[in-house]
Amino acid sequence: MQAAYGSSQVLFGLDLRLQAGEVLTLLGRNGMGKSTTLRCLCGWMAPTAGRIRFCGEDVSGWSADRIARLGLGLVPEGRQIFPNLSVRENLTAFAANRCAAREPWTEERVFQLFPRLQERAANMGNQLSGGEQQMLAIARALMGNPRLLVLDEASEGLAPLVREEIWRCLDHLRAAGQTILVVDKYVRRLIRLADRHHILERGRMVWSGDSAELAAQPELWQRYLGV
Amino acid sequence: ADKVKVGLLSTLSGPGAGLGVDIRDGFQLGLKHAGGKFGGLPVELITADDQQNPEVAKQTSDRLIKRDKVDFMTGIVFSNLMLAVGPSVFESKTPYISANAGPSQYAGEQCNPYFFNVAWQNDNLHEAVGKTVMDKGFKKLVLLAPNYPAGKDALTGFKRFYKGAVVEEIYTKLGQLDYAAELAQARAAKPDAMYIFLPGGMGINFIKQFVGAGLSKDVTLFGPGFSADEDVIKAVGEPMLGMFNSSHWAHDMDNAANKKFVADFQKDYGRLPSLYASQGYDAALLMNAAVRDVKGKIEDKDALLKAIKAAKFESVRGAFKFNNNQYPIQDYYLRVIGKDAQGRVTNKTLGKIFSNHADAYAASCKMK
Amino acid sequence: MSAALQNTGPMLQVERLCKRFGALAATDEASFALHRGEIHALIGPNGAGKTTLIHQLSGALRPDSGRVLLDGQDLTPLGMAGRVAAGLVRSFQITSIFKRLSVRDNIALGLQARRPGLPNLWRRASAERALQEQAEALLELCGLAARADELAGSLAHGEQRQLEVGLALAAQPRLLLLDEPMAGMGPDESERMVLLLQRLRAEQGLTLLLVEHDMDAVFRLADRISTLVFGRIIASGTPQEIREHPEVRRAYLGDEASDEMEAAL
Amino acid sequence: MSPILLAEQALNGLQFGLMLFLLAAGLTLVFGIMDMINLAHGSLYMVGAYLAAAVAQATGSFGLAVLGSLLGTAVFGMLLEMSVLRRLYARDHLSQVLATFALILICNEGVRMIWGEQPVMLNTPAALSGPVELLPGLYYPAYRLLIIGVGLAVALLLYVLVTRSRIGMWVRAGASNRPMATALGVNIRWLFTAVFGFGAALCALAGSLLGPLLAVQVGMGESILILAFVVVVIGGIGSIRGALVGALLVGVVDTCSRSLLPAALRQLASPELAANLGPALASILIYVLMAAVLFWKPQGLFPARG
Amino acid sequence: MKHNSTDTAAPALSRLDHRGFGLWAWPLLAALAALPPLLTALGLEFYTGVASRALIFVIAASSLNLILGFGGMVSFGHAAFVGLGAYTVGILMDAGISSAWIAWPVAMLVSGLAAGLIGAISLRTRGVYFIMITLAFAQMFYYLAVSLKAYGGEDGLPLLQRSQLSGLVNLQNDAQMYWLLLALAAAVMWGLQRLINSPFGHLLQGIKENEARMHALGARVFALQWQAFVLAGAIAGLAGALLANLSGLVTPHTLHWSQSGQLMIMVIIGGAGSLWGGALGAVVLLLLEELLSGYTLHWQMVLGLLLLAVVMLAPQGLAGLAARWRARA
Ligand SMILES: Nc1ncnc2c1ncn2[C@@H]1O[C@H](COP(=O)(O)OP(=O)(O)OP(=O)(O)O)[C@@H](O)[C@H]1O
Ligand SMILES: Nc1ncnc2c1ncn2[C@@H]1O[C@H](COP(=O)(O)OP(=O)(O)OP(=O)(O)O)[C@@H](O)[C@H]1O
Ligand SMILES: [Mg+2]
Ligand SMILES: [Mg+2]
Repeated sequence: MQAAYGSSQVLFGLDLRLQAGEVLTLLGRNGMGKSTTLRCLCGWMAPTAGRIRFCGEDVSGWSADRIARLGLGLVPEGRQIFPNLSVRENLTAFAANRCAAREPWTEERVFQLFPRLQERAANMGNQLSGGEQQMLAIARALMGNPRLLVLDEASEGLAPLVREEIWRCLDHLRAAGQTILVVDKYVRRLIRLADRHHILERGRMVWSGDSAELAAQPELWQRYLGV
Repeated sequence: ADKVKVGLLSTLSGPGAGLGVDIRDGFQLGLKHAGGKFGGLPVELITADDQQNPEVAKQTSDRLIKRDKVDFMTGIVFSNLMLAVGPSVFESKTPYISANAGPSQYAGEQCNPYFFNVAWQNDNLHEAVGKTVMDKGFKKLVLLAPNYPAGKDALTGFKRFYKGAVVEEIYTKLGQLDYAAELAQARAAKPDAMYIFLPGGMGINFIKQFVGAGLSKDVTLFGPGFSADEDVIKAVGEPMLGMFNSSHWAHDMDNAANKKFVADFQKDYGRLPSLYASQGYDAALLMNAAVRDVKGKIEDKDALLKAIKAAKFESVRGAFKFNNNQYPIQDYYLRVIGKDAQGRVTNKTLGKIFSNHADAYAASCKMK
Repeated sequence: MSAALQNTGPMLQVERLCKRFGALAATDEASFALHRGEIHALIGPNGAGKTTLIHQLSGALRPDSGRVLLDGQDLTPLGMAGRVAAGLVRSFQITSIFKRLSVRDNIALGLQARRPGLPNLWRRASAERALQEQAEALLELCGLAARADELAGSLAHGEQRQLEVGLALAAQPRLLLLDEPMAGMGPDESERMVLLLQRLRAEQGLTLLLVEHDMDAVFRLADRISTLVFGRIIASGTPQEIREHPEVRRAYLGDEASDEMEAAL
Repeated sequence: MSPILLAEQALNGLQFGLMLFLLAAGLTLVFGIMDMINLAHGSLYMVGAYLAAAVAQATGSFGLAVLGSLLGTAVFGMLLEMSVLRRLYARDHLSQVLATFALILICNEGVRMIWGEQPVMLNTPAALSGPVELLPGLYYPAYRLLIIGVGLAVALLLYVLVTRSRIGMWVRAGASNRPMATALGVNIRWLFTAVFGFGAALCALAGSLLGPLLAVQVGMGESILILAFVVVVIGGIGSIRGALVGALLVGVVDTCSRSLLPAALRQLASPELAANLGPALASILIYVLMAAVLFWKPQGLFPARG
Repeated sequence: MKHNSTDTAAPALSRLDHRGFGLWAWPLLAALAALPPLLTALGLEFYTGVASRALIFVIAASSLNLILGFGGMVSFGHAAFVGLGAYTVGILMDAGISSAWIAWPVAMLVSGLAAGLIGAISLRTRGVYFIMITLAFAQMFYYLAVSLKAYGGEDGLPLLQRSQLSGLVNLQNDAQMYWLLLALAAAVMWGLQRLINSPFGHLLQGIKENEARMHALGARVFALQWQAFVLAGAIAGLAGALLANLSGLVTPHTLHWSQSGQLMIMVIIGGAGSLWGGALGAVVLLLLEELLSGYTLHWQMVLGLLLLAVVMLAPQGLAGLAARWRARA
């Protein structure tokens, strides 16, 4: 896959494969093309070359809503909460169980996960604190019961306690067989969470491997992630 | 000269376009009846749109005068536009034959040898209704007009001949849409008749709502001719039945010129002519007569003006002559809206209100 | 101004500040003090009222009651512009930059905005040498020199966060309120930001109020920490005191955070 | 002023307000919720009225006329959306102003080419053409009662639709952040087309219902459009409740200023002055009202939540 | 989140700078100055009047461009200031004061004062609310003018003669009037370009881009916007004074909302936020109207289609199109 903004190319021949039930991470410094990759996946951007297959269908060039209906749930960078919808509306408007999950996410379950949201349920999206918005973004994606959950810096701006809550939730999801693609900066925690990892450097895949390998090679972190 | 150039500047777009188009169509029919020639000279007719905007009117009339060097100007519907273009037209010594606009300024102190009005002075129709209402013995009147100088002038003209009681004199916003509040006020005042001066769409709105409010049963509605003309009837239809109005012309007037005009207009344009169309037609006839009388020597301005003033043409409204201020002296008729033989809703002429009526401003005009 | 500087009391004093949104008390009698030249961190769970507090300090929101004193002077009558003129500048939690302008333009605007008096109506701003040099220096400082001619909107998220802080610095603060400056930055950039803030404090004597969830950074930078929970300050003290404060642990830090902190230390 | 007159004027205020609401409702939907400045809203209203007149003339049935106009205008609106407006959502308000201004010119000229310059006829159905006696002595036009009824019904329908239904949420979401709403699986493109068609149908409803009261002529859209904008802005853009309250406020203030103000001034000032000042003041009162509302509430009375 | 990124190519030095005067400006000025004798020679002196009118609208539209294009303040009531300037000249002339040295500055003052008042109230609002509140004030002036019988009401107030600019030019002469207008328009354009490239102009544009940020950076947003609004109002007042002189008549129509709309349309087709946007739009729109209305009765249809084409094909207005074209060449 390749992608470009106007004349400046950002992704250079990226290959990525995600099995059902797997948890995968994309790592890399700022500006290396992680979000761009996700944008291509969810249909916001059309890759300039290459193909994307999802659930057995070739979705390259599909519009974002078709891809979403096929079962992709996105927690985007920068939250993108709808400011003019209340918290409850943000959740219910896009609730769906398209993939017939046996134990679908419902408003109650989401509120159990984020009690803070329940307290603010009647507030408008733009009246939430930054962290609350982030919670809402995750909850909103969950309400769609996606086949593939994509999280772009979902822990940004969350208090440590809540961050841990989210990791635990992802652990749960993983145990329940949810497929997840994560972009985040807390490498240590990701090692515990994910199966496999990819590191991006200037739009190219420079390293791939599983958690054990990554844990064993701290120099990789130093070199590509600055940790 | 080897041809006559006529500049017809009128409102051909926007809400007032219906009126301008009627003048234009009437004028064109007049030209056609004259064989496309005025006094034997081929006519070049240049039509232009004033967009009902004084700025544009001024600009466009300058173009007609300075670039196209027209020999006659005509066509303007609205007085305020006439006042905008007047000075430069007169300065250029181009005769202006007004086919509608008849501002009081040009009838009185600012009268001008180059300005002729073949229609009527703004106040005349109101005066005529005033007299009718008085004659018919109505005693309690409600008057209604928009709040701008022409509206106030209209009611002043009306009251010049109506001396009875006015129980309410209501001024509305120019361009108002809904008249429910005024109608309620009128109903509460229990008048026996009502006079409205509401040009254009305002009149249509009012009449529809007047009938809907059930006032037509107890109150007789009067208006100037243009508020009850064929274009308005076409838009309102049956609810207008029974409305009285005054006019210097009606399509059923019994004279040869008029019969020909009405028949051919219907044939050419598929609708009954309106007041405006008749005025446009007369403007063409007047120009024709004047050019004919100077034997095509339109360069001789003095002779031309004299010929125009003589007004030797066969007007569709019968007798017609100019006063010293070059506004008409003519008869005014009372019309009522009813159904004709074919069942169409249209105006019926009832009789004369004024004979050889002039306007009130002529005295202050210095021209002889 | 010089009289104010001689003032030996705390630089910023927040007294019993209250702000309600309907039934919710976003700040509830919050009081704390900030000393000259210190880096003071404000932590607390999501929705505790940290951003709301910053809004009130910077003048974007009017408190229901309570006072804010800068160098002993009551800030209540001052608008935002007045507070910036007094040296109190903030950054935004949700990036707020001039997206359709170049990075350099962003900084240059920041430099011009707080100048007193009617701005010049005639001289070309881009021809002002001093301004351009200042802008270059600032770009260098916040690590965006290489990106100076890009449109700010086309920077990656992390770079936009850097610019966000750069803009606040352009307003030449004496007291800087930073709302989660590290959010969205990678470890590398966070590290650079930490160094930058330390340098600013050391070189310019800048006083900082830092709201941040990155405990790593907080514990490395802060001289003192206050913890805000449900609009109230429940604890203030040195990093060590806060780390061991049981209530803070329960309400905010949890266990994972201590992992991270161990790693950081 | 007698109680009967007062009651009638109150009804008039209500009716004028609801008449404006019919138009403002569609406007606030497209303008407030989809965030699209659509000056051509008035043109849709005009098209609706003309279509109703055409159908009424062809069939003689007012009911069919309203229905035909609703359908026809909705289709027209959707075509307009698909061909032109769709490209404008992502653009700034200025481009929208220019493009929809161009549409006004085109629609006006188009209507003139088809139906001619003269106003056309659209009249009250015979059954509703007279007044009814509501209370002893209080007569009120039946047709205006119909407008009051329809206005209230539309208000209710819209309120439910916008605030309670998922479609309403989707539209609001799509307007505030289109890519995100798309990424959550909503086909915003078609949704907006449909909503626009619905807005157009509301215009047609206004046009065909008001046609019998007002002149059906070229340019009828612009004069009323300004009033509708005033209503929407007073109420708070995007708020159906605001549009209703704003419409009633404008209706009542306008009616009062026309009926009470001159009388009141006559008590206070010399008749000469009152006669001059009264109507002038009455003309501008709703603008004064709007300026005053915006002075104290810069977001209108009911700032759309968000 | 928009991910169109057409404008990443070729970064401009500063997007806040708007250069608009090159060496070409002098020949253009000379050519424009040569217009009246040239037209007279061709027997087309009527077009001197058209050109004069266009120059006045260049001034008026550019003043609107200052606040609309560079300040983001979409005023739908700009005609009010033009009209006030015109009425000031008319009323002063009615009172026997015909010197332009007095009347024109007073016209600017009156319009500026009105703008000060209207701006102080209107600038509390934003976006569409601002559009509508400025419209409201303009409508108040319009209805006032319509019902003012002493000054002609709807009929308008004719000027007995043009103002006297004694010692400089004879305004009764069309060509001299044109040259004066040309000089004034050039001065306004030059002033505008200095203004928007100055720190004041940069801050104004910054506010348009991101107002909340400008607040937080310590800019006195309200004061800056208000000053720009007053300045634009005063310049519009000047345009009104000139317009009154050119047409010899002041009418309420000058204040009508459709006139405000026309000014806005001029700025948008020309390119809001481009130095030459207002000027270009004024000239193009007036010429189009002049040409089309002489050519077909259905000229509004043609004009509508043309405007639509401009929106679709030239998102930044004609000035933007020109810039793109230059960039490609
Ligand atoms: N809309 C855009 N237009 C032009 N260039 C862009 C745009 N968005 C991103 N870029 C560029 O693309 C590159 C990759 O951006 P991307 O957002 O994918 O990075 P990232 O890895 O997600 O970084 P971060 O960790 O900061 O979010 C960056 O250099 C950025 O400047
Ligand atoms: N305009 C508003 N109206 C109503 N409630 C609001 C408004 N602004 C903020 N709140 C509420 O006030 C509380 C405090 O918000 P604030 O943004 O100050 O939190 P915070 O401490 O900054 O949290 P975070 O760390 O998540 O950014 C939150 O619960 C939020 O929902
Ligand atoms: Mg990213
Ligand atoms: Mg916060």
